[in-house]
Amino acid sequence: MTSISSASPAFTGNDPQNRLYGPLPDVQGEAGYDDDHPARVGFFTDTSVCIGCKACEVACKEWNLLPMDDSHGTRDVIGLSGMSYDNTGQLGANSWRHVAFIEQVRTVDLPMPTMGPPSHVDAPRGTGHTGAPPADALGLGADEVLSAQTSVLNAEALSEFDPQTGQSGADKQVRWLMSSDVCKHCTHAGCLDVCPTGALFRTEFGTVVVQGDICNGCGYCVPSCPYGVINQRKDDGRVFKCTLCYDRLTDGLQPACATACPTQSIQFGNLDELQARADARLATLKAQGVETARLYGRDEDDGVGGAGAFFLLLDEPEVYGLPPDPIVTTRDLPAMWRAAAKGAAMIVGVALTAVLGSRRAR
Amino acid sequence: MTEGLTTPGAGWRRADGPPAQQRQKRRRRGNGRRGGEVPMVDEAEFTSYYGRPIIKPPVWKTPDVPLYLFLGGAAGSSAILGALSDLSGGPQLTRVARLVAGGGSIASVGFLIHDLGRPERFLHMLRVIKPTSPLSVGTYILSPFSAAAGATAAVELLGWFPRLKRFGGIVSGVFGGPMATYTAVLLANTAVPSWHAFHTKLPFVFGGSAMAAGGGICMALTPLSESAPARKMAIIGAGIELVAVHGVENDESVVSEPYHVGRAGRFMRAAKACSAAGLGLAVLGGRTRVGATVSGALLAAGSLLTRFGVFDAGMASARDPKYTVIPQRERIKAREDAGSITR
Amino acid sequence: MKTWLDAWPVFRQLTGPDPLGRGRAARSRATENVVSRTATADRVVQSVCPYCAVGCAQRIYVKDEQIVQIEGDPDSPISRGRLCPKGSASKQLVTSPTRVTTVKYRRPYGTEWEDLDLDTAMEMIADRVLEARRKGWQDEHEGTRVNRTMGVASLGGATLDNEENYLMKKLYSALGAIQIENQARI
Amino acid sequence: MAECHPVGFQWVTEAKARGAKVVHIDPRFTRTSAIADLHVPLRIGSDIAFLGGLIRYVLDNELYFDEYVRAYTNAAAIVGEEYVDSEDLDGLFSGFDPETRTYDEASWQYEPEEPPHSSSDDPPEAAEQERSEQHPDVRHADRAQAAGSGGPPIPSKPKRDETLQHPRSVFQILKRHYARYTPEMVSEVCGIEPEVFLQVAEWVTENSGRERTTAWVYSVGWTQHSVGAQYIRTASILQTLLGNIGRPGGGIMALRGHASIQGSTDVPTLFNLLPGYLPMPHALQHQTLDDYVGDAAGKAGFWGNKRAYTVSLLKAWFGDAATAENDFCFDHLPKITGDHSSYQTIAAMIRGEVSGYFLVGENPTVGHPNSRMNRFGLANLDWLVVRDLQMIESATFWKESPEIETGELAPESIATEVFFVPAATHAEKEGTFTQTQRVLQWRHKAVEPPGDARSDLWFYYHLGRILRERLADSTDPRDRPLLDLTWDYPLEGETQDPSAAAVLREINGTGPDGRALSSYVQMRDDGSTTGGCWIYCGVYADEINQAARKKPHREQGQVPSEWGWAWPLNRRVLYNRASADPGGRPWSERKKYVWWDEEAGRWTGDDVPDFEAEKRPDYVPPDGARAQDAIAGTDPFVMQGDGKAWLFAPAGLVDGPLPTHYEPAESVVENGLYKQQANPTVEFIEGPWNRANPSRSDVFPFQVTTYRLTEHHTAGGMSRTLPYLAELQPEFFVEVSPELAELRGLANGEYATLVSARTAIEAKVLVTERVRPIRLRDGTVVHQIGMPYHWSYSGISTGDAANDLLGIVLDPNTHIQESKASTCDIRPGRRPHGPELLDLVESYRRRAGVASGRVGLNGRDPVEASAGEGSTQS
Repeated sequence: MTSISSASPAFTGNDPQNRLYGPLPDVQGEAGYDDDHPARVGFFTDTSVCIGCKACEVACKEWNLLPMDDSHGTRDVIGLSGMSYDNTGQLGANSWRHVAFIEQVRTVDLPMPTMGPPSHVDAPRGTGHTGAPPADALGLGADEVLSAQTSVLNAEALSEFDPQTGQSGADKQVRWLMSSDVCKHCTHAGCLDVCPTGALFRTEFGTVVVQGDICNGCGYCVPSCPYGVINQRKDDGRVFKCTLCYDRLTDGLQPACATACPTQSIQFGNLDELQARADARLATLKAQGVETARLYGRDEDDGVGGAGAFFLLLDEPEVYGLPPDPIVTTRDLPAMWRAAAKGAAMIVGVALTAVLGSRRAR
Repeated sequence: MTEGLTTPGAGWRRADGPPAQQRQKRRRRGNGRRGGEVPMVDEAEFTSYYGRPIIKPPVWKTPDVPLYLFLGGAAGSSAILGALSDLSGGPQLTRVARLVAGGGSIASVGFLIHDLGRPERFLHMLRVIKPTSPLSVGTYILSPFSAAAGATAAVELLGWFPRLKRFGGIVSGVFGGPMATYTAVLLANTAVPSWHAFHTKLPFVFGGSAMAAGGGICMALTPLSESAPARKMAIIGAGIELVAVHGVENDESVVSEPYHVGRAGRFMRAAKACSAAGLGLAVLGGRTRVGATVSGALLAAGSLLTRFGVFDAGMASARDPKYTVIPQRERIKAREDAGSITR
Repeated sequence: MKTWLDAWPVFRQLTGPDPLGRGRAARSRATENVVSRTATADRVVQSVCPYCAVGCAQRIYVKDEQIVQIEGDPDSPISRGRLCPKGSASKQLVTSPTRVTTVKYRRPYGTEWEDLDLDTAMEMIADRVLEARRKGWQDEHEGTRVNRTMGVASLGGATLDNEENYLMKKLYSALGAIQIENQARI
Repeated sequence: MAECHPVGFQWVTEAKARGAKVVHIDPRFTRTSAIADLHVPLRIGSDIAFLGGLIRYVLDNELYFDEYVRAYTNAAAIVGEEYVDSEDLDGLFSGFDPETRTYDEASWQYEPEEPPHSSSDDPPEAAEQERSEQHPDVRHADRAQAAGSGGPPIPSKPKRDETLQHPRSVFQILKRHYARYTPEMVSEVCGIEPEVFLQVAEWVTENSGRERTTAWVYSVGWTQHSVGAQYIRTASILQTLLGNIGRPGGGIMALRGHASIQGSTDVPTLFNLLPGYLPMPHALQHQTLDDYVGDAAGKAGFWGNKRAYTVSLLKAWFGDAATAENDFCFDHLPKITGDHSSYQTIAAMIRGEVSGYFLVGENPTVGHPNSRMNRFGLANLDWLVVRDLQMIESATFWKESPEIETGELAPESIATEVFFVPAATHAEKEGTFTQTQRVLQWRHKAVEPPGDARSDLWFYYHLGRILRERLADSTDPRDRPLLDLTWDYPLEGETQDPSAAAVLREINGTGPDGRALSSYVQMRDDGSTTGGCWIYCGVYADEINQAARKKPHREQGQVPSEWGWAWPLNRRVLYNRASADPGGRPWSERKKYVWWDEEAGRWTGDDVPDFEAEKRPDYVPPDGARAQDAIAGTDPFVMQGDGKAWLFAPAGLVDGPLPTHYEPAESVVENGLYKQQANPTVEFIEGPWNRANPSRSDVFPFQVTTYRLTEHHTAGGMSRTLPYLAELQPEFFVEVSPELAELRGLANGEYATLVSARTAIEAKVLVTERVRPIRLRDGTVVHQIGMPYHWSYSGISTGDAANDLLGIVLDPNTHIQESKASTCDIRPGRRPHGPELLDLVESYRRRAGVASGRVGLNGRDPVEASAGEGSTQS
């Protein structure tokens, strides 16, 4: 029975069990659940197979009965955003899933992102073929040949063909990144820590949920989320965010978005299994030459102690609108309390000198 | 996706035109006192998702919250002043300080509740005590403080249970300090770049600002005979506020930029002007009736404008992804240079 | 007294395993009895999505004769429980408040809709079918027997069931109507 | 596929994870391309050039699957001397009649082995059918589709040269026909880099043959062209040469857009078909039952039993009234006399020839091209019945539509009486959909429909009941068919809903003992059996609703045959006999699917064999054998007259035995191969409301294509009215390349006006690199515009209807309109409303030399154009 007298780390700053920051394996245990609590669950979103169909957005809104994005559903409020196929814009009180669309262009003449096994670059077959030009004609070093895919669209053959060549000197390569963003259900959740009413709490599944009957709309959690997930609903006052379908979990069902996702870009499961699967998937992609693939939120040593919902991205996080190095604000809280204490002492000190000083003068 | 030959990030760039939000170099006009251009940090190129904010700007309403910060600060410092002057015998100053503290605290509670999304549930604040939440800790500062300060002020006015006044004054004095500086932790303990980055300096900004406000108001309202302590506190407070604000504004990181540009910049410049003027006037003419009132008012105004300025700067830094991405990129680079952990 | 105190999370923080009030201590009574509407449904009906031809199986949860949830049916070898955005919006399609549920009638040269009850509408439509059939009837066309009517035409069927298409073709053919078409041609 | 069939696309990502190569061929870079290994951005309307190039590559480099081609295709057949290829007639095949713009198939026939029609029961009848087949009215009546899965009748078996060297053998004709489709020509016509074409060719050939198969998947991207049927023919030739048909992981998959569009062609609400692809009787050909079945009598293949299927259908419809004496009431069936497809019907409406119209779950004023013409049609009806869930635009055309604004229509001048009868949704009625894989799936009823909403089963049953009551004591022979109809189904619930199961059972058919049949081979032509749709016979086998089977896939093998029921006879891959070599052994262990089991003496495998179970692989049909007996043990294509896959189609297609590249009817590019610019047999509909954009006109200089988005459903009636879908794609937009945006001064997110000879529409612009311009060798740059067509003026998400812009020009085989390739002009800013819109479009017509498009009241009689009549479009 740990008592408050243990002068919680928030003030003292000594935090041996990483209760404020750093890896915390048993996040439910720290939140007071008995040892037989279920395993921590979460999402692994593999954006390399996301087809941007937004089934997750609709399934989530349909299950949680969310209002239209501007919550008053008037027609003239919705409009084309001009941001490729993303007309949702961002996560918020009425959009707990948001699919981002990033159209990218590159003038370097390398082939499309291949996901299949590296096509073995063997010597071109038989003369009969007007087959693909031999690899060395493209100025690839011998050792690079094996890892590099045969350059399908080489610059010379294209220059006189494609009008874009006139402008850019080499054919244009298009890549269309899609990713379904969601609440990260952090190990150290900034929103949960700062909530003064206890509306935000850690569930027995290790997820972070807002209790709608408690939240008084103080709004403190909104700026405290390093990913900008949670938000206040305009005409309701309370804050809302993804609950990882807490009610469905109690019925043993997968969350609505993971159920609907056609290509299983969104995978739900025990967090440790998901992490293993993600590592394997990353290794496969790297082997296939997808250099820019990386995991985001999987690492326990990151700023939020690892996320309950982590991602496999194909470019820098900020390209998707994600912070590159998010750190939960609670990490610096002890330093803040100390500074505040010093400030308070300063005021008392100044007041003391002011009062004593003028008494002697009189 | 692409292998071998490409640079990290593989040279992909946003399809519609050049990298989004290539900030041009912005020349920052030096503020009043120091001429010449203050060099901006050189513009690091950064990408974002169509320029949209990465974190959510706070949903706190203006003017509610800045007023809450100002009144809380003024009430806190006045309460301390009142308690000490009561002990050291300055009846009129004590009375004024207590009234300011009482009025300030009640008003700040009012603004806090008005800013809530569901005001009728303000008692839910007392459901839990969460050391990790400055607002929860703040509630357990604000409640006793405003009760004590309010009671003392009421007693002061109605004249009942005179002995209680001292006890109430001391209680509110004890909570006065934390009352003034906990609000700094409230702002700093968020992901808002321009607040969080200065989490060690904001308490002193708010502390100084509280003293300037409390001292200034008490100085203005107390007869000259007893206003000396208030004047001293106001002067020292304003001095600390100016120094601390300067420390915040001139940090070499990009997150101090919001304190100079836009509405926040105007607030901060006005605040510094008022505080400096107030400070000068308090030092020179603080002993004259007119000088005391005018300098008191100026100092209070300076403090209020500082609160608005800090508030707006934070909001601006939340709305522009640049202030989130660039510092974090620099942090990663620093970590990589130090070779500690690689991405 | 003990239960009353226990209801106060601060007391639970001080005495329980959750001093920081982050999880177990902060739970409200409503959170304790959260339940999924799939568990409280009266029955689950297996259906198929009405949108495209992939044929994703759907589970429809019904409570008090109201549809409370439509989601993917994991048993299906075609869709394995998954749905697209349209399929996931099936519940909104079925329970849409803008759905027309009464017969609307527009008189010739009329400028507004008027209401009509279903049986009257059926009788009026039957009259018009017979009249149109007679107007467009052709025993012969350029000397060859056709026994058909060009007065009645029909469009639609790709979103309907096979049984409905069957009755339509059967009835139209018996009426002699041959200008029968559906989206298979667009 | 990821755009419009996302959940089906899971199997593509599954295959990709196992190392499959995914190639996406589409003028635009779509969500499918984002996942594909290679995106081939070919020019709009140049698919046959690309596929023809692949055929040449396969033939030239001898990469075809040799044994498969020799044994299972008509490569060895020898074509008659009269046949002249389009390569020699500069774009036309032999037998073209310029006046009627139709082909006479006579010159395409094989060189016969034995006298023609010898194998038919009644040679003179078959020959007579053959001759009447050539009559233009019959040509237009869409015979091709009538052959459906049966393949048209051919007079006799061809002479064959197994060495495939004979100059007039199909193999050599194919080689000569595609000789010019070199990688360079393909990249010139399709506007792609030669290396991209070669990469696709390499991957396709590497993944075909004994050990590996390639699958092709298409949707209306292929069908909605003036040469749509030939697009798919080219893919079938390629797949047949590579030996990918009838094998696991091979074939050509059509992705159909509506839940039961496959069902609505099997049990067709179509003018030219009776259930089971039996042709609708034609006035010139089929006055009696014998005429009707004459062409198929005794023919090889399962079509040989056409009489049994027809008689069973007539018994199902007319019950006891149908007796052998009265030709089983064959005369009750109305006869068609030509093309009565929906566009011809709309033109007839505008001429005031159609009195009543039923719209049943379709929104033509948004889904059909040339919506303006559709609205004029509806405005000239006596009455219109609309059955839908929401108040769709086709029901409110008289109150709000662009023409009301321009004054061409006005409520006061529209006489059409409109009944909007609410319909039940999929959850409020039970019944079957037929999915795109030919699988029938039963839906159980979840709740009762609200208010007066009823299922269409209810509506048509009760309409029929009321009509029969009205005419109960009529003696007029015209009413006999309606009164002889079997129309009593068990009624359920207080809303008296007819039992869908009973209707399905009637579709399945019953035997002499009244019990449900379990296979169409049990159907007899003596009237002892009934069968509403012979290809669905077996859906009610053993009196069990096979379509309602829901055995979870976890408890089934690779081929989930116990989930729903696939026609015919639950075969999941058609022609799967071809997955075994002529001797009945699987081509390879890896691609084993259906094979001959010597001990058991029958075919076996993962799927129901698409072959007679006990027919030995070495069975040789005795001469004079008929129907299925005439199919040899080595003939997997059991529905074809000769049991072989047709590389060369001597009959069945009205625009040529071999696909060849033509430009779309409205194209900005000259046909690189022939003088003949577009498909010579393309079908036009003349009228002021359907003016065509002249090809290669600088007034309409940009190529435009239409398509769908994942978030919306076809004409938007089921998606634009739903908040969650409306906010995902809230407004009508067009996709434009940065180069075109720069050329025309278009800004991302701003409005633009698109103009064609039909009308002008406005849309927001999405500037994207995913649509790319194409520079041809002679320097001309082809700009392409992408236009999703879901929007119109009602619902939460609104906009102009893209289909307003398109004209109606039809594929001669199937009368499907060319909405995938049209031309238009685009300019920044919003479009004018009211009469100025007419003036703008008229000015464009004048500049383009197109006749005036002004119309009289309700679009009826054309007003003399103020300017000269202008050259009528060539």
